[in-house]
Amino acid sequence: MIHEILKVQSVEKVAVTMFLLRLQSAAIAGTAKPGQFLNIRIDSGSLQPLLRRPFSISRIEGDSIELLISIAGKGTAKLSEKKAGDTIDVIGPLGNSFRIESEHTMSLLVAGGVGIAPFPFLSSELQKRGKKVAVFAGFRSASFVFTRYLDPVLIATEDGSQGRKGTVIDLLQEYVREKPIGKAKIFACGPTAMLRALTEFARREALCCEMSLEGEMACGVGLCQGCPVERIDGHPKFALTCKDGPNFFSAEIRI
Amino acid sequence: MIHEILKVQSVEKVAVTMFLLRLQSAAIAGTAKPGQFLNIRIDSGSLQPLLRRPFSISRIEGDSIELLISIAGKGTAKLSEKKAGDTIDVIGPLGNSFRIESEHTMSLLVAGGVGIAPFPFLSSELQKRGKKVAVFAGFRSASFVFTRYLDPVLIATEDGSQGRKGTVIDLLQEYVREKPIGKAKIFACGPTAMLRALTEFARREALCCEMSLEGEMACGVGLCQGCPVERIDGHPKFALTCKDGPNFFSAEIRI
Amino acid sequence: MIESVKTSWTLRGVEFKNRVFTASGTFGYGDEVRDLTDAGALGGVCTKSLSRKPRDGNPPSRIVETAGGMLNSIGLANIGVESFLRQKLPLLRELKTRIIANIAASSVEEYCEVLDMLEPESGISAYEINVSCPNVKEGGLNFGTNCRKTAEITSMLRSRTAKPLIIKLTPNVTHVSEFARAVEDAGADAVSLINTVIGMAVDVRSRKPRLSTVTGGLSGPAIKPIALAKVYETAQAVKIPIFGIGGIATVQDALEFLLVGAAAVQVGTMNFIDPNAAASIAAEMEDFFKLNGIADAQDFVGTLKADIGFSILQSWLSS
Amino acid sequence: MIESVKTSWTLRGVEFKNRVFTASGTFGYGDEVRDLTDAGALGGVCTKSLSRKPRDGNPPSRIVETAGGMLNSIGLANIGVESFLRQKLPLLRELKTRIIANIAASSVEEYCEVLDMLEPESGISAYEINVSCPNVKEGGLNFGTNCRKTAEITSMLRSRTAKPLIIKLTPNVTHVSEFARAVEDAGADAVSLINTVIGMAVDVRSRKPRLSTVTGGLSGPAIKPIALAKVYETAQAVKIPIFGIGGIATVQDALEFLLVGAAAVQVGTMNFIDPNAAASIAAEMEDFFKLNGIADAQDFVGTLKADIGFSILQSWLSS
Ligand SMILES: Cc1cc2nc3c(=O)[nH]c(=O)nc-3n(C[C@H](O)[C@H](O)[C@H](O)COP(=O)(O)OP(=O)(O)OC[C@H]3O[C@@H](n4cnc5c(N)ncnc54)[C@H](O)[C@@H]3O)c2cc1C
Ligand SMILES: Cc1cc2nc3c(=O)[nH]c(=O)nc-3n(C[C@H](O)[C@H](O)[C@H](O)COP(=O)(O)OP(=O)(O)OC[C@H]3O[C@@H](n4cnc5c(N)ncnc54)[C@H](O)[C@@H]3O)c2cc1C
Ligand SMILES: Cc1cc2nc3c(=O)[nH]c(=O)nc-3n(C[C@H](O)[C@H](O)[C@H](O)COP(=O)(O)O)c2cc1C
Ligand SMILES: Cc1cc2nc3c(=O)[nH]c(=O)nc-3n(C[C@H](O)[C@H](O)[C@H](O)COP(=O)(O)O)c2cc1C
Ligand code: FES
Ligand code: FES
Repeated sequence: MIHEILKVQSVEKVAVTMFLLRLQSAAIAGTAKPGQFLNIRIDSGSLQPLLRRPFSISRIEGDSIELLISIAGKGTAKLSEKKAGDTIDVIGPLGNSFRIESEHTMSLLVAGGVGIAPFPFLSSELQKRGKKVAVFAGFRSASFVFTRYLDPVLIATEDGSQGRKGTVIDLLQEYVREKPIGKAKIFACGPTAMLRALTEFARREALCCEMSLEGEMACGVGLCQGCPVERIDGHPKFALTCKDGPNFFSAEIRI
Repeated sequence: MIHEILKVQSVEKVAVTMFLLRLQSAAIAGTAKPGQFLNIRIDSGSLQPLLRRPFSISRIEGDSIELLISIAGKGTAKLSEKKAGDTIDVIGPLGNSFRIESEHTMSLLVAGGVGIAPFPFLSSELQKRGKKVAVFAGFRSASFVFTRYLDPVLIATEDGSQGRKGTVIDLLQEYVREKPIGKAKIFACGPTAMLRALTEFARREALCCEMSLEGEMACGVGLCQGCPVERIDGHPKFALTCKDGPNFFSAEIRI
Repeated sequence: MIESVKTSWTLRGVEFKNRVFTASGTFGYGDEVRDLTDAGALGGVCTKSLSRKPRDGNPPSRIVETAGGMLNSIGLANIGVESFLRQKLPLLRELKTRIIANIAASSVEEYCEVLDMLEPESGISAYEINVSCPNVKEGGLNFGTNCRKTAEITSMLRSRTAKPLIIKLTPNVTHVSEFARAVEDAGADAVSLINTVIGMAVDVRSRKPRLSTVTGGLSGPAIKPIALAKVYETAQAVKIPIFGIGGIATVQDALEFLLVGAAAVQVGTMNFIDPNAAASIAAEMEDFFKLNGIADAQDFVGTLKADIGFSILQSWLSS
Repeated sequence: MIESVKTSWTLRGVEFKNRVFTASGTFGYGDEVRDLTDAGALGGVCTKSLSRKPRDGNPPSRIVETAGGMLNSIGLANIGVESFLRQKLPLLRELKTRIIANIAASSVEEYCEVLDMLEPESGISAYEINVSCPNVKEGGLNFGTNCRKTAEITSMLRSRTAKPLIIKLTPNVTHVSEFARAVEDAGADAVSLINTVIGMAVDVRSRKPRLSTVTGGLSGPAIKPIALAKVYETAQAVKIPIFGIGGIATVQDALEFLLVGAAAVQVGTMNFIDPNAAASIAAEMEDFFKLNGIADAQDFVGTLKADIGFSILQSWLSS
């Protein structure tokens, strides 16, 4: 856990509401694991927004860290206006990482919208370990699609403007029916509705499923108890998204 | 009184903490009078700062309005970062104007720091009416000096790094002692301490003195009653800086 | 999407064209910014608080900006009821909106006197009684924090007018809903809340308070969460309509107040930043109802899906 | 400019190295952010509120950002006093700062029980008693808004410990100074204020409250003006030291609280944004005293040049 002022290397618009933010930090790039996140103070010296905003680490290249960000409100809009050379106050890497060492051989990465963010990093680490990777990505429509650094990727859009028309779960379902997946594990990130459907799917198919959650956070480091997620076994009743997560097995939590 | 979204034409740094902001508005440029001000929403869609900020109209050229702004806090700092082509939400022109039609022939314009702001506009209007103008400008030191568009100007600095060492009142005192000023009137803008000293000076020398005040304002248009200035005759006890001012005769108010 | 929406509503027989008003003390007497907005787009305008005699108000400084809000200590500066009738009311009658006369006083008698002077005049649709100004020494908050006194003022005024009587409550009490219940019982037709929250600002360099009266009233977006909670608490406790006030800057904010139970809203501090704010909100609110197929704005009021059984307020309300 | 400054101060014989603390519930149990800040730079750390049994806390959502502030409804989620003693206290003893154990409970007996369990342990310098949490159904605010009950808890605990006893008061009452006087009389060594202000946020699209408990507690810069006024009011009413809390983000803010009469301050919400905030403020505060030739921080406390004769609060205090 490091608190640093980082230099913005570039801001690149990559889809209708999405941009890539590249930050330079040898320290964070050197220690981060897939599934971890950074907690960003959008505008130091301003109280708007007041709280930091959490973003998954999307990709690491040398000492450069890439975040894939969707404009969701005032904070992300402000962030999108940063320029190369600006500085940003960052705490990270935070949270647990995806459990990639498990004995599965096939990795099914399932993303909804900007939920694709953590997958370039995850996919590259999985491949380093000799695991096969297939990415399933759902978007609203063609103008929201962004899948750079991922291969192979199957795409679904709500309106059918690119890839299969339908949800990413439909896509996954089809794939699993048609291909031999062997010892497979699902990694997922996306809207809660998608994660719920996926939890159900994984249960039905008896697949291990690990999901990255995006609940609201105040501190991101375990100070505030503001980010509970209900545990199925109830001991204790809640886990903290920021410290115990953001990555949880679908069988262990109730969302 | 107009409420408009104006285009920024340019932002020019002119002294260590001062910049010129040029805005385009035919409507305001066409109706404004010297001594009036604009009330600016620094960052629309943000609540920081919450209230508008008032700035004197410094100069008008065609449909271009020039403001001379000193960085005093967060709002003015944010304003200094505007770029040509940005837009700003403005209400104006507001307040009364300097009374320039009086029968005086010599105008003594006395400024402290950024108090010089309204004088280019005022001086040009006075000269149009055939009045002689002399400007007395006090600054902290040479790096704060800005007197473009004004001529002749006598300068005083606190540290003597440019012009006379001392206050602008010293400068004025000397001038009045040495030169024949005839039917003269003082126009003044600057820190309260300067205005107090000047009030005393004008009383002693039996000169008419009109001062532009810079008290805090919430609305700038007479809605809030937030900007009282005490009237000497007490009927009513207070005038409003934004509506009845910002220009008052030194003999009519207590500051 | 529907074509037309009923935005109007009625209080004691007086119809207001919509649910967006300007708050007392933040829109002058209603005629200052004619160039910048059309008051005809509003449900109504609440005048600056009127007292029997003109009031000079407090010395400067009266205004300080704070995080997301502002403090004021105007001290009820106003021209007094007589000048109001002479100089302002004739202009206000021309505005195509309803005028709510806000009254402040330092004794029960003075409240009655001011109301009696306004009562025969045409052009005033309702009264809003300010028992909650935090910025004057005598009266104001001393009434507003005294439940029995607040009820007494209400019933005295009730007996003198058949027009809608709205009591404006202060948030600076433990349970605002007690006060709302008391004035409901005393005959009020509606309550307005919240007035400003007591606050303070100081300057470290000069070691002086930043307001001449040391403390003042906090308003603006910073207080919106407080105001919503007070309106919600009150909506659980009374049947009379509530004017929701506090930090409203956007149509979203206004709808939030309706959702928690306000029948209408008043826009305050935001008028200083955009004198057309209330009119914009009124128009956008109508659009919202159309877009969401809400045929009568009333159908939206108080429709918050809250599991009150779980609410902390429940223990408050029953305590 | 002077070379050295006395920043330390003493409460019931316990010396604190300076006047900047972290507020309960905003700094975990004190050991979560060791990587990011040195608690040794602080006057002390107030633990998350401890209850007799572990508490799960409220369901999500527990957090909403608001204009200049945030709402929380944590519901006193904590590991309970036994786990605290076993898992946390050993780590805290290693921090080079004073630990203030904050206690929350839903009955007078429970407060006593928790204190009795903490009392024999080394490493706890003082107790802060939370009678003012707005986010739990039983206890909490029900005590904090009842003056007699608050005083009763104070005297019960007073009789059980010789350590400094600090009572943390809620701003959600009409006159906080009455409560401060009552606990002073009951033997408290200090008061802390303010705890969070009751607030609420709703989502227009889903028509649901944004917190699972409907209402929550407002904190952060938005409430600083309210907190300053409450501290100032209390400083006029009691002789015991006050911990000033509410929206402190900079050394300037902290100094404002000292100016209006706080002997020390606690930094809350700002820890979430910058876990090193309190430590920075402590260092900058020392610099401020040096630069301004203030040899003992105590000489700055309560030195506001306010014409209390003119203050609106005076009528409050005497009412
Ligand atoms: C562990 C984690 C990783 C994340 N990774 C990414 C990522 O890689 N890329 C990305 O684009 N987004 C990511 N998010 C979501 C991102 O944090 C929010 O979109 C962002 O905080 C919104 O800020 P805003 O100021 O633009 O929106 P606001 O104006 O604050 O709100 C807009 C909407 O976003 C929701 N929101 C606000 N704050 C949060 C928050 N802290 N967490 C979740 N939702 C919030 C609000 O409820 C509202 O509906 C992640 C969230 C978490 C918790
Ligand atoms: C009629 C009028 C004309 C003005 N003309 C000019 C001008 O031409 N050029 C110029 O540089 N400045 C001018 N000012 C002053 C200018 O408005 C303030 O410097 C500015 O509002 C500060 O905003 P801020 O956010 O940067 O500072 P803040 O962070 O808000 O505060 C910094 C300091 O400025 C003071 N201040 C804040 N708001 C105001 C305000 N509304 N009025 C006065 N002081 C304030 C504060 O008390 C504080 O000491 C004028 C003020 C008035 C009332
Ligand atoms: C400058 C100012 C003056 C006010 N004057 C009055 C007044 O005279 N009478 C009154 O009942 N309320 C007065 N108020 C309170 C407002 O009507 C309103 O209740 C409060 O500001 C909260 O709303 P807001 O957050 O939208 O401003 C005043 C508020 C401000 C900011
Ligand atoms: C997330 C959160 C949790 C809190 N938990 C507690 C608590 O357990 N006990 C307590 O006495 N106060 C608690 N508080 C109140 C703070 O200690 C403090 O009084 C309040 O937040 C105001 O200070 P601030 O504006 O600096 O945050 C909590 C505040 C927040 C924001
Ligand atoms: S966000 Fe604060 S504990 Fe998780
Ligand atoms: S600033 Fe509002 S009346 Fe002058």
